[in-house]
This record gives sequence, C-alpha cells and structure tokens, in this order.
Amino acid sequence: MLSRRRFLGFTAGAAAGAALGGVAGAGLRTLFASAESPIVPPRGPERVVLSVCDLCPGGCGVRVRVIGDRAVRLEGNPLHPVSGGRLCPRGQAALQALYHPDRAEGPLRRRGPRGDLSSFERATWDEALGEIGARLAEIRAGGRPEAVVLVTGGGGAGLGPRVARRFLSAYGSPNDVALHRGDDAAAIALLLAQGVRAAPALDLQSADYVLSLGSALLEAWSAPVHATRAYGEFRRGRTGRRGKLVHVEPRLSITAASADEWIAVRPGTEGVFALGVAAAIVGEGLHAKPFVAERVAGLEEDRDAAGRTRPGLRSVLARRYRLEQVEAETGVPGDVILRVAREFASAGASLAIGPRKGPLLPGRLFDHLAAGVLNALVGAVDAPGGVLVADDPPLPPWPALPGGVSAAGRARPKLDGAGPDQPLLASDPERLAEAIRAGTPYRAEALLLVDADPAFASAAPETFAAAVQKVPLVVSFTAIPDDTALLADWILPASHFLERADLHTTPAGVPYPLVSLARPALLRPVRDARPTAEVFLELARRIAPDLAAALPWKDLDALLRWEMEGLHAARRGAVMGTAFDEAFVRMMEGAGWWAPGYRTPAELWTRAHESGGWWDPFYDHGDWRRVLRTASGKVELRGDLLDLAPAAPERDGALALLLFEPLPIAGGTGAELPFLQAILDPGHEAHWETWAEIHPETAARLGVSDRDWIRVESPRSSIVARARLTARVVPDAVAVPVGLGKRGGGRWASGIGANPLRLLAPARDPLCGLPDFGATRVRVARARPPDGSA
Amino acid sequence: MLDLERQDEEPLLAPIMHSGRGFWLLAACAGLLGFAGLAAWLVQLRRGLSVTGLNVPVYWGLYITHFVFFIGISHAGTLVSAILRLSNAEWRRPITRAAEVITVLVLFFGMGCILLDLGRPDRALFVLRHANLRSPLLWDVISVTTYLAASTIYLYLPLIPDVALLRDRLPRRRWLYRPLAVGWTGTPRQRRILHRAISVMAVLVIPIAVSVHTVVSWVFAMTVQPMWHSTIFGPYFVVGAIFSGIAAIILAMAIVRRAYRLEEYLKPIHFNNLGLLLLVMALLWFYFTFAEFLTTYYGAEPSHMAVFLSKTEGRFAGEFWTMIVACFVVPVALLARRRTRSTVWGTVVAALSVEIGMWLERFLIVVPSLSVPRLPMEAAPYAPSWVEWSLFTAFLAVFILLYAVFTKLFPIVSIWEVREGRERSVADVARRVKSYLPGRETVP
Amino acid sequence: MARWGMVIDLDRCTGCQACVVACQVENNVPPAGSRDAARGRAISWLRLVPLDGGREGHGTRPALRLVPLPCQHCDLPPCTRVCPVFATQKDEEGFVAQVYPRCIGCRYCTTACPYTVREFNWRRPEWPAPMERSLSPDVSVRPRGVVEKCTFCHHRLQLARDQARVEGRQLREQDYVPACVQTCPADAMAFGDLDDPRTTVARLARSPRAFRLLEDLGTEPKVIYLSKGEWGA
Amino acid sequence: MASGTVANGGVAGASRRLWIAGLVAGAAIGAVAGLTWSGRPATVTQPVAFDHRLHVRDLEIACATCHPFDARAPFSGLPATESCASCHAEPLGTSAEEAKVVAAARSGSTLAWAPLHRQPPHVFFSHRLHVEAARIACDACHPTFADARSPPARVRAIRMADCLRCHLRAGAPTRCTACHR
Repeated sequence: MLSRRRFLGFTAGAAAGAALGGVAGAGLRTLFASAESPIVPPRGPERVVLSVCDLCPGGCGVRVRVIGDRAVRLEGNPLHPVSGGRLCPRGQAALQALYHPDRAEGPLRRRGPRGDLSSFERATWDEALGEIGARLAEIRAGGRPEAVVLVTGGGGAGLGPRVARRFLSAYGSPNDVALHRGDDAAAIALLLAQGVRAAPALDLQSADYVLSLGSALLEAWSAPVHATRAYGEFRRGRTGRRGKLVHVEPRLSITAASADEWIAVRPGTEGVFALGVAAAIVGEGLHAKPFVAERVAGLEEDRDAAGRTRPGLRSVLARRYRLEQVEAETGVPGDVILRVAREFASAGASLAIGPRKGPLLPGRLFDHLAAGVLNALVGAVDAPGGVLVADDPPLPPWPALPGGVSAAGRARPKLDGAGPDQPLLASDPERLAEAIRAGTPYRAEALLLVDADPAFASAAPETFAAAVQKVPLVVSFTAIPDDTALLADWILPASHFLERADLHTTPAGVPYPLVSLARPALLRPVRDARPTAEVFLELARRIAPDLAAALPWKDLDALLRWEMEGLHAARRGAVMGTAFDEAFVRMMEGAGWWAPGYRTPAELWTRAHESGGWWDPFYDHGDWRRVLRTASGKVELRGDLLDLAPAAPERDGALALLLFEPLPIAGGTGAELPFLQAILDPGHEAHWETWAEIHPETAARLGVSDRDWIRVESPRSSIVARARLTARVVPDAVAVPVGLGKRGGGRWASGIGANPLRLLAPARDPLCGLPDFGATRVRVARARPPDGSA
Repeated sequence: MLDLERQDEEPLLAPIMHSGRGFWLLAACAGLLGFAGLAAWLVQLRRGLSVTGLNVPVYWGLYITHFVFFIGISHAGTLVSAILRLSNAEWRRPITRAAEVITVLVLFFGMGCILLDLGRPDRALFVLRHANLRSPLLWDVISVTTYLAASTIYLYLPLIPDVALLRDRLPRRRWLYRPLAVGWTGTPRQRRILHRAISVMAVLVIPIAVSVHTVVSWVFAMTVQPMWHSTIFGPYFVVGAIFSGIAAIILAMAIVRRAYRLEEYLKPIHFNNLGLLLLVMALLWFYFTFAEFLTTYYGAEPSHMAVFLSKTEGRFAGEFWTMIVACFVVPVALLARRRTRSTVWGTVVAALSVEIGMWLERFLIVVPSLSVPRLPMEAAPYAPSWVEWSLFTAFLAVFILLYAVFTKLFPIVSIWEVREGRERSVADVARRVKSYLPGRETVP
Repeated sequence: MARWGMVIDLDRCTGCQACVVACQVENNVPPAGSRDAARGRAISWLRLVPLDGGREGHGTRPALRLVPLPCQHCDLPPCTRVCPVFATQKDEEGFVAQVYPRCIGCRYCTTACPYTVREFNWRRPEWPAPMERSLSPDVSVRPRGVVEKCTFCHHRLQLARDQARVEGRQLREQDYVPACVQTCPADAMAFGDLDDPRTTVARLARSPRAFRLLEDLGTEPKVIYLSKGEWGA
Repeated sequence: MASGTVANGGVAGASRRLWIAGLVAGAAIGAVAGLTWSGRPATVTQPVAFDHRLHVRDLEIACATCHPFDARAPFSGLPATESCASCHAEPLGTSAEEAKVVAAARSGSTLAWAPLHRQPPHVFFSHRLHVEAARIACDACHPTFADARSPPARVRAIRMADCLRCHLRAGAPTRCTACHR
C-alpha cells in the first residue's frame, strides 16, 4: 500500500540520492580518467636529417627522425666513421637537452645581484648584440683590445669555438684561453716524445694486449663511441685473436671492470708501475731491438745538441725502477710486474695507454711519458695496434687577420702567461683567473665564455667565480644557464646542435682526418637561441669593418660552403660511406690513386650532406717524417724527466683524493639531463648524489659505515658526500666523481651532489705546469646530511 | 519461568533498546577516522600509488599485509564456531555469534584491501570479465567470495529465531526484523529445518574456510620467490589464521562483555576455554614457523638465505624477534598457567599480543621476500606512508563501528541458543557423558 | 613463426649504459627526479646489474661484472600465469607482452618475476614542457597505475613487418632490432630469430660461452649471455 | 536510530524508511550513471558540408584520392585543400558549399577538416597495410560515409572487438603484440 506521503518521500529520497551518487560517481570517473597523460602526438611529414652530436668532443654523426616540427629520435649515422650507427648514453639523451624546460628563453640581461637566475630579464637579440657590440667597439677604439678575454671549454669541435677564437684574434686580443682538456697531458707527452702537437690516436682494434695505466678508455674517452666500437673489435672482432686488457689503477673503474686483470696500485704510482715493467723488459732484453735501434733515442746515454751528456733511460730504469723498488712503491708483487712485462713484450701488438681519466682530468705527464716509454720499447709507434697521429683535415685557411690596433693588441703578453712562462702549455686558465682577480699585468674589461663553465668545471672553480665578478662585462654563451652564466652580465642562449648547421673536424683520438656536416633538424629553434658562430659573425660586422673582413661570411651556410670548397680543392679523401666504400678508398689511396666519388664542389656539398661528411680513411703507417718531428727524428725517451718520479705522500693519516669522471656527467656537463643523472655508476647503482668510495678497512678506522654521510675536507674546502664502502678502491684513498654539485644547470642538476674540484690543492704537475689533479690529500669524517637530502 | 527468562535476557536486549553516550562517542570517533581514510583514498586515486611507500622492488606492502591479516582474522568466527558446533561444545553457545560477525565484516575489509592495492581500481571488474583461472589471485577471488556468501548464510541462519524474537518484542524497526525473520514462529518443523541447515552449513563452511586461507597463501607460494615458494605455506597460513582469529574473538568478547555488562553470559570459563585453544594454536604456529625457518636455514639456498638473514639479523630483525615474542613467548607464558589463563585479563593480554604478533608475521611474509631480490638492485627501504596507515586505521575504525552497529541491531549473544542450552543441555550432556562411560548403555 | 631472442656478449660490453638510455628514449619512459629515484620509483626497462662475486687480487679478473638486464622474455614466464586478467601473455613469437589497457595494476606479475624487470607506473607520467615534444609516436604513453616492461621494441617489428608486407617481401634479419641493440657501441648485443640457425643470435647462442640468468629456475629466458673469454681465444 | 526510545511506528516511520530506501537506491543508480556516463560525445562540424555520396557513389572517386596515407603514419590523411583544388579550382556547380571550397582554393587558405576518428596511442594500425596489401575496402571499417549526403557529426568508435571480428575471420594475427604497443 503506497500512500502519497510515502511515495513523495521515496521520490525525494531517490532524487537526492541520485544527485549525491551522481556527483560522487562523476567525481570518481574524473579521478579515474586522470590516469592518462594528456599527450598530443606529433603530426606532419616525417623526415630524417643528418647532424653531429656535440654533447662531448667525440662528434658522433647522428640521424635525427623529425616529424613535423618535432625531433623525436636520435640514432647513430651508420655511415659516420666515429659513430658507425651507434651512440653513447649522452647522445641518446640529447633530445632531453633540446627540449630541456630550463633552457634560456632568449638573451638574458642581468639586472639584480650576480649568481641568481631571477636577477636576469629577457632582452631581444638586437638589444643584446647592440649593447655588447657597442661596448666591445668602445674598448677596441680605446686601444685596449687585449682587455677582452675569451674562455672556451672542452666542448665540441664545431664552428662555435672556432669562429669565436678567430673573432678574438681579429679583434686584437691574445687572451684566447682554452680550459684544460683531458687530452692535454697525453698531447704534451706526444710532443716531448715525437715532436708533434696533437692528441695521440690509438689503434685499439688492431692491438692484442693493452696495458691501461688508469685510463678511462671505456668511459669518458675523447670519442667514447669510437673507442668503445674499437674495444668491441679488440675483444671479439677477430676470430681467435681476443685481445687482453690489463688495467692499472687504485680504483676499480668501469674500464677496470671490463679488464681481464685489475692491478690495484697505490694512488699515484701508475707511472712507476709502467717503468717497473719497462725496466723488466729492458733488463731481460725483451724490447723490440730493431725498432728501438732505428727509431728510438735516449735509451742509452748520449749527448744533446749542446753537447751535454744525458743519462740514458736504461740507467735510470736500472737505478730507480728496480723490481723490488717498484714493488715497494706500488704495492704490486714483483711476479705480477714481471709477468705483465713478459706478456707485454711478447704479445703481437701491445699498447700502453696513459692515465687520461676524462675531459677534465688529463692525468700526470710523468705517467703519460711512462706509457710512451712502453710503447716505444715494443714499437707501438705509428704501427698497427699502436699510437697513431691524426692528420688535420685539409680545410682552407681563413682570411688574414687585420693589422693596426688588432695586431698591436695581439702582440701584448697573455694574461695567463702561457707560452713564455709555461712553454708546454697553450693556455693556463687557473693563472688567468688569478691574473683577472689581481688585475695584473692589465685589467680584463670583458670576458666571453663559449661552452665554458670554469666556475664549476676547472681546477679552481672558486677562484674563477671570484675572477668573473671582477670583470665589468661578462657574456656567457650557453643553452641552460650554468654556474658561470649565473655570474655573468649577459646570457646568450646557444642553439642546440639540432637547431643549427655545423661543421666538425676530427675529434681527438681518431686517427684519420674527417669533416662532419650537420644540417639543422628543426627549422625553428625551440627557444630564441642562435648558433654561437653566427653571433660572432654578427658581432664582427657590428664592431668594425676590418673585423668583418676577417670573418666575411654572412651566415653559417656561407662559411660552410667556403670550407667545403677548400676541402674539394685539397683533392683527397672521400665522402663518408659504407665499410665497402671505406675499403675501396683505402685500397685506391694505398695504391696512390684518388677516388673521391665527387667532381665539383657542389657535388661534394650534396654528397657530404647526404652521407654525413668527408673523410680520408687511408692511414699511411710509418710516415716517419710526419710523425717523428723531434730534433733527432726519433722517439725521444726522456730519462731526465722520468728520473723525477713523484714523491710518495707523507704518512699523515690523510687520504688520497682520487677523482674520476663518469661518462654521463663527464666534462662538467650532463648532470642537467635526468636520464644521465639516473645512470651515474652502474657498479654502485649510484645516481642523483655524490658518493665517495672508501675501502672498508679505511672506513672502519674512520668509524664510517656504508651510506653514511661524510665530510671530505681538504686544506682548501670541503664537501659532503655519501660514503660507499667497497673493496673496489685501495685503502687510504677516497674516490669521488666529478660532474655534480652545480648551482646552475636547471632543475635536475642544481643542488644535486657536490663538486670535488673545489677541494683541489693549487698544485701543479712539476713536469709541465698543468694542474695536478692527483696531489690533493683529504680528511674524512662523518657528517650531517647536506640540506635537502633525505 | 518465562518471566525469569525474560529478566535474564534483559541485558542481552538492552544494547538494542538503548544507546548510551559511549556508543555515540565511538561512532563519532570511528566516523572521523573513516572519513580521514576516505580522504586518503581520494588522494591516492588522484595521485596513484605514488602516495604509498611502495617502490621497486617492494611492490606489495601494507595493503597486501592487511589483506592477509584481515582474511586471517575472518577465520575467527565461522571456523571456530563451526568446529565448536559440530563437536557439540556446550560452552560455545554465548560466543558463536560474536565470532561469526567478525568473519562476515572483516571479509569486506580484506577484499577492500585488494581494491586499495590496485593501480587501476576502475578496472577491478576485469577480474570477472577477463578471468584467468590460472592466476592464484583469481582463486582468491573465488574462494573469498564463496566464503563470504557461506559465512553470511551461516551467520544469518542462527540469527532467525532471535530476529523473530525482536520482531515480536520490539516496537521499532519492524521493517527490518519482519522480512529477516522469514515468518519464524518456532514450530518444531521450523526448528528441525533450522538445525539441519545450521549443521549442513557448519560442515560446508569448514572446508571453505580452510581453502580460503590456503589459497591466500598460494598467492605467495605459487611464485618462485625466496621464502614464499614453500609447500608448508597452505597449512601455515591456516594455522596462523585460526590463531589470529581466536585472538580476535577473545578481544571482541572482552569488549562486548565490558561494554554491555554481559559478565553473566561471557564468563571467565569461556575465556579460559578459548585461551586453551589459543595456547594450542600458539604451539602449532611456533611449530610451523620453526619448521619453515629451519628448512630454509639447512637448505641454505643463497637467495632464500638472503631473505632469512634479513629477517633474523638484518633489516627486519626487530620486527621478527618481536613477532616471536608476541606470538609465542607472551601467549604461552600467560596461557600455560591456569592462574593467568582463567582470568579475563590474562587471555586478553595474550590475545592482544597475538594480534600484534600476527600482524608482524603477515608483514614479514610480504615485505622481506620482495626487499631482497635475487638479482642485486639498489632497493629503497619500504616505509609505509600516511595514506597506507590512515587507510588501515579507517578500516579498523569502520570495522569496529559496524560491529557496534550490529550489536545495536541484533543480540550479540544468541538468545535462543542460550535458552536452548539452558533448557536442554544439562540433560543432553549428562546423557552424552554417560555414553562415554564403560559399561552398558543406560539410556532410557 | 619466429622466436625472438637476444644475445649479450659480456666480453664486448663495457657497461656504458647507452642501451639503458636508448631504451628510455625509444619507449617514452618519463624522466624521474632525484626524489623519485631515492624512493625507488624511477622507471627503467633495462638496467645494469652489478654481479659481484669472489675476491679481488692482483692479476686476477675483476669480480665485478656489469650485466645489462632487460626483460628475459622467458619461454616459461612466471609472470604471465599469475596475471588475473590476461594483461600479460607470452605470444607465439615469444614476446612476453604487457597490454596496458587491460592491466588492473595488482602488481602480482612484478612480484612473481625473479628478475625484477617489471616496472609500475606509480604516478601519471609527466614531461615538463616542452619535453613532451620528444615523445615517439610509435609507442604509447602508459597511464598511471599499470605495469610496463621491456617489449623487445616490438613496435619496431610492427613497423618493419608492415613495410615488408607492403613491399611484398619477407622480413630480413636487419629489419628489426630493438633500440638497445641498435645503439650498443661495442656491438655487444645481437637480436633475431633464435629458431633460425642462420641468424647471428642463433649462432652466438650456440657458443660455449653462452649462459642464462637464474637458469635453475627453469624460466627458459630468451636473453642469452656470453661470458668473458680468455686471452687469445 | 537517532530518535530515542519512543517508537513512532506507523506511517511516519514507514515514510522515513522509504525516504532512506529512495536515497540509497538513487545514490546507487546515480553513482553507476556518474561512473559510466562518458559525457555527450563531442560533435564535429566540418568547414564544408561535403557530400560523400556524390563523390564516392556518383562520381566514383576512390577514397584514397582525397585521403592519402603516409608510409608510417597511422592515420589516413584528411584532404589537403590542394587536392580539393585540383578539381574545384573553378566552380563545377552552383552549390554554396562548393563555393567555400573554391574560395579557399583561390585564397590559399586551408580547409580545417575536423577528424572524426582518433587512433588510441596504444594501438598500431597501418592504413597502408590494410588498404594496399590486404585490399580491404574502406567501407569495411567506415561503412557510413560513402552514402552520407552530409558529413556525420560523430561516428561510432571502432573497438577492438571490431578489429578482432575481421582478424579472426581472415586468419590475420590476433596476438596482443601484433597491434598493441
């Protein structure tokens, strides 16, 4: 029985319920629907563009998949001789740099205090170039062009730094300072031994036995993909001829983990170990006697040009590097040293590699010289499987530099004193920083930073940070504002490599001349950024006609055509091609023919752009006049220098600081990209923080447990890091990665980890004047976690 | 006679007639916690399981722990009451219902835990639409639903005469009681049918209950993960379930007794008897635990040992040894001595300790095996988040609230069964006892 | 029908992790932050596992081995049979596939996998603008709350097969390789049909150096590793 | 329960009960509706009321003439204004709709066709393969277009069941990995 009242009640209830339930249900549905990310797929025509990666100096040729106005994928260019169709993790992450949310929107002018991104405000390119150009013109008109300083980083071998440096010379300043590169010490060793100014190139894939003296061969090597490809061949590319890799270092690096043997020497004694091996080889007479007799000088006592007697290396080895001495100094048992010596001398093609540890860590010259001795003793010089020297690509010379105020300026002494004071160094950035800070011998009025972040990635970051603040006009060319850019007056956003045309020359460590070409993958840059090279061309036009005449190209394309026309005129090499093409070109050139596959410059232009570039794959082994340019025409063994082994550290209870550069963040860049932060070290599964490797025995002595926070303190500064207890590092040492601890660098880098470069003692390598990255002693104690850490 | 009975039964009906301040306070608190849980759930729906403490490789945490825990407690009722019924244990009469209600209510929360654990709760019905019968999780779905249905019926059947009583005696809520009483008038035929039905259900419910917890254990045991992949898991889980279930009954009884002044009905002897059962289960539980760990230790398979060590001396050692103390040392110490066992507080402390211990046991089954994966990986330690905890407290609170509401709607002590016991048992038992005695049967 | 498998030569592998990043880029894996990483929430379908065994000593092989670990695409996968809704299945070509629109996110498969290679979307994937522009249209962006894992880049097979069918030819060995294999600088990874004796993978899988991870569990993985070799061998 | 000890019973109590019953029932229905109702499907208005029937049936123009498909793109393209202009550079008839096309072709502006189907990102579907290699007629999946005088404002979504029906019949692959990605 349904009364009216009951029915009404029911209806009202149902209505209210339905409303409530409906709202709740719809709310739930909205919540459920929020599971999907709102993504708009790319639309438009699809194409493939060839470019060159510049996330490290390796310069891998890449293929970019572009859909509409988006670059969606990067792969190695299979025809490119450096990448061979492969890419390293940095190259794979390059799209994260292109689309990084913290790239500078456009030119930024500082309005507030230095060091803070919020002090900057947007400006137009016209304002930026107008103001900077006017100031530079004023300085030049005042007759002080030398007061403008250019600091270039260890970045790519593209046109940006090349044009910048030419600009500076034409402007009239001698202060063209390059930050130290990882290849510096190896290059100086090559200069001393062979008289050639170049980074050595290794013929790894033809070697049978490789003795790596603490090198980062399989990590942040000069051209990592090239080296890793060669390593694969060295291991498994030749049936029945698997190469052996022996790694000597106080720390089990990623390279060491791939080795067949890890020989854990005491910190700083890699070179001593190598000389112990050399002494054993010479002592047992196992060296390549015909080669040594014909091409090596300095093994025996002789007289130099001035008639002074020089001690022969043989006597130095016999006196200073006897087995028991080396055993005591390195901590390696004598039988191991002897066995390595015999294996090294008897293997088909042996190769010793000096301790280049990454783009920022060149290693000590002493150790590189020691590696050179081993190579010389077994004839691994300019031989297959040995140390090669690359020829420069035959690019045309650029228009002459102007005279007048420009020439006068160039004649002034350099602020960094390189050259006269440091004959082996081309630049001395640390001394530059001191000179700018002190204002002597003259004041720096403008500082241009191209791909350089010395306030983070140099041997003296704090000094640089102080120096930068002394300069009235600081301009940083960078994409994501870095530590130094935060201190600058202007941030001029550099375009990403996928946004510009470019031309890269041979990367260090690659034994053949090559020119890689890049086309812009995106027609419009993601942000209001410009290629650095074009900015300098524009500045030249704005400042003075003579400057513009020295850089006469209206844009990058014009410059590229100039270069390619010159290349065509050189009448050698070929466009990049398949392995078959490569073999064909090699065979033809070996027989004295030239088979380029192109006739006109236009044809070279087109075909080089279709393949990735130009190269000359033919290597003429044993062209001694090219590779041995010492006075004697032989490989010089510098017994005099090798007598001066670095002194063993005093036993003061402090630990040796071992720095290393994980490939993802090597060279002080990479931490900006989240995919790279996530893979810092597979051995410790470390990511997103700075860790410090300590031997468990040492840690026990210090009362430190695994994953404790510790303070690593040097006389200069201190950092906080996470302790990782591991037998992968020798006792009485602490190993810390370089590359984290940025102030700038965007959301994924800023404030993550700590920068151990700040700890470095201001020590110099006594043999060449490079910063000594291995001389710092530190103390370690437990600490409170750094701010913002869990 | 009838009046006397009425007077005696007054305390049983009192909670249904009146609700004191205590009840409303409880309802308010529980409701508040329940709403906090609802808020937490909405947060989880919005931001996904990232609001939990779960991670790779600890993909399962509190939600699954609580699923196992609640399902375990659900064995309280039905199984214990069915066993006692079938074995004609006379002392069961005042406690069966209090136990059965736990079962029915807690099963919902067990299933709710699974819903909380789903990354896509909106797709929960896929388990019916796209059921993969090879998945132990689906076996769970089937057996838990069956168990829920069976134990609801099993709760309902003995409720009928009492509902009829309420229908006849209470002026209010006839709309509820009349349909539920299904025309019960207490005729001999109705009684016969009811007794038969209850017996059938009691027989049916036991294998179902055993299967439920066996299947819950198989969710773990059917994988190849260390210290999950074990044949002992089925019986081990069943024992653990009964163990925690009995403890839950003791706690529920103690609270009801105190709150509704049912000292006349729930006497120390009931606690003593349940305490004895709990003691037996504690010993059984320890036996299984010991067997499980000893087997692992002697096998010394590295991946198993890693989990073993994480429990006995590693990251979970604190929880592990607390569990041993709470599940074994404390209850055995309290229950083995008659002096403590025969008191209410003695058994209650033992039961409370067992619940804590069994919660830890569930946690220690779910989490450590996942925390130490076979292939090394940097595993962030699992720490449950506020969302997981507040959902747990919400579940507990709402469970307690619903339990209280039940006591407000139905007598928590079965009136007719107690009455039946009073009327018939003495004679029944006497007859039964005589039948055990040697000599000729002297039954008239 | 092909049986797709992978061979990873640990003698060539240098642990550079190019494969790891290539996988993330290819498959639209969202970038994680430091917080995500610290809480064990960063997604990576392929990671390097440090297997540390034995003691270090002069003149011995380093005990540390870095092993790239994708989904093993087991022939007898422990994960598929526990899925209550058939959201993960092994198909005739050997892929252990995950169907995102079906997955209910119970994470039973993730706990059942002895290799711990299955990942879960704890939250909705996010790309701070303009990073979403780098997403590949070939792979779906997974929603919150579902499990995902290495697919052997089977979307590349879909495309390659499409191309081959349109061109009216058979699929060639080089037509289909996953992103990790394609990028590996040391050429340490090979991919192809294990059942076709002419392929590189089949040849390498027969090597005496071949082994599989956790072989005793009987999962029959289709990722085969080659152990390190000896000098000159 | 809230009303204390004295029971009202009778009509008042019953109506209160029904109110509750209504509330519960309503809430249940409302919740289900709220959960499942996916909003009114968005209708689509095309810039030109294109007459498919005239073009396809009467003039026998192949679909692909105006809907090109890209080699890798999952979508069959929407007509470019140029392809319209290849016939309609000058008016062929007198309709007002055609006049819009001609105007667009002359002014060089684009006709912004609104897509009716969207392919979900987790599905790989190649028009090229189905149309060119498998020779499946367009109307096998898009049956309503050819006979439509004016463009539909919305269409029935194509679901996995639709795909499977055909795949099972034709013996085409039904593995998850064949289409899911």
